[in-house]
Amino acid sequence: MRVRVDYFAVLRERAGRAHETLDTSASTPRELYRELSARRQLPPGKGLKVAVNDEFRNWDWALAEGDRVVFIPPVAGG
Amino acid sequence: MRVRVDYFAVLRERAGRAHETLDTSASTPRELYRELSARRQLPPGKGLKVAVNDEFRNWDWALAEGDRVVFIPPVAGG
Amino acid sequence: MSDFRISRRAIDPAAELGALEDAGSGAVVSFCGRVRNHNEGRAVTRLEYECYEALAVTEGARVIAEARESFGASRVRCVHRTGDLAIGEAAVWVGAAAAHRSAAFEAARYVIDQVKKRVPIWKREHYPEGPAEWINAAPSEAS
Amino acid sequence: MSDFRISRRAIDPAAELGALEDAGSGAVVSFCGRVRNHNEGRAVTRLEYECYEALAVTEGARVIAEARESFGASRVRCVHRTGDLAIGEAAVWVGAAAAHRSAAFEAARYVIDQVKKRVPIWKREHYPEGPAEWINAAPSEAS
Repeated sequence: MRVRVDYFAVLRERAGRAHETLDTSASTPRELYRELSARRQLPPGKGLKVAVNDEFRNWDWALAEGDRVVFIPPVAGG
Repeated sequence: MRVRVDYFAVLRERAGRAHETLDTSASTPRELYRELSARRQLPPGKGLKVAVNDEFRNWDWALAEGDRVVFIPPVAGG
Repeated sequence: MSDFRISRRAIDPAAELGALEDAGSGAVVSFCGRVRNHNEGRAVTRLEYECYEALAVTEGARVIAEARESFGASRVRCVHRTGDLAIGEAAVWVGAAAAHRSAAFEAARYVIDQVKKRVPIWKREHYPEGPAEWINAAPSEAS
Repeated sequence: MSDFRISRRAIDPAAELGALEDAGSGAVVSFCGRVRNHNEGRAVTRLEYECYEALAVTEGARVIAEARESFGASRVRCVHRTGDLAIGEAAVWVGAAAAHRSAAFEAARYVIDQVKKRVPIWKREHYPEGPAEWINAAPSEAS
């Protein structure tokens, strides 16, 4: 399955890129993060949230072909 | 003893004047208000505050020659 | 110029805010109270504010000092109008600057609450019909 | 234009306030969060804000709607900067208009608290010495 991942802030810096499109066997954001954190030296997922197609979703949400996935570090606006 | 009394808002309207200077035998604001409320058709003193020489004082404050006394209706700024 | 002022001229919120500028203050809260077109279900056409200015400015300055000290705000200012005001005009403006937002919110709120409670200013509402009325002046509402 | 916006250009508080105008609203509260010259005891030279805009605007709009409904505010608006900001520049602005001051204060406070908690915006602080740091990003501070 092909998905797009966008990286922001500290994750963008760790991953060394703003986004990537990849083929994955992960069926949930949890599995996808596990796969990427090994490949891209991302920090542990604790404290992150996840969005799929620009909506907050839980870590066991079923991913579908073409989804856009964003892992969200603790926010710090204001 | 000669004192000056200034009237504001509803008391100014009731008294029909903004201020007056008068000779009085009143030795406290309480006595002064009693005297004036009869003469000027002022409402009962309940809920009013009093200032002497532009400072809030209690009703038993000792008045002195030349004092400026203001009876203060419930305020309504803002 | 004092941090509490009585003004017969229109309040300029942009100028008031400018006077709070301070590179150390991360948070600025402002409150503006304006003349509404209604009050307690009754249409209002305009307002008149009257003030016992000599006492208002000292009591207002005390309120400002209390807000600064109680909440650790770096700057606090307030200006209150007097005279005739039309619907929509600003009657009172409060601004508070502080390092953090809690202090700024609490200081601004304190000032407007205390000003309405303690500072000798009165308002008279005018209506489409019937005589104008001094607000709060009824004995039953006396504090 | 939406009541929650992300802006790469300087915030204009006077223009934002103007958009809250409403003859029925007696109370207007605004909050402005500005870049401070220090944070937790350390000198700060400038800030960078980054934003996941597609989600930020929908989450921000939800926060605004919640504030309006929870407190009965008539109008609520928020704008957040992104990009490079100098000391003293406005990073976020919130305004709330309501018939009474409690609703305006509470709505404004709610919006800034929730925006800081929920809207995907991140800041990186730059210091006189040493590398810039993403704020809040340390695992120990993760929520």
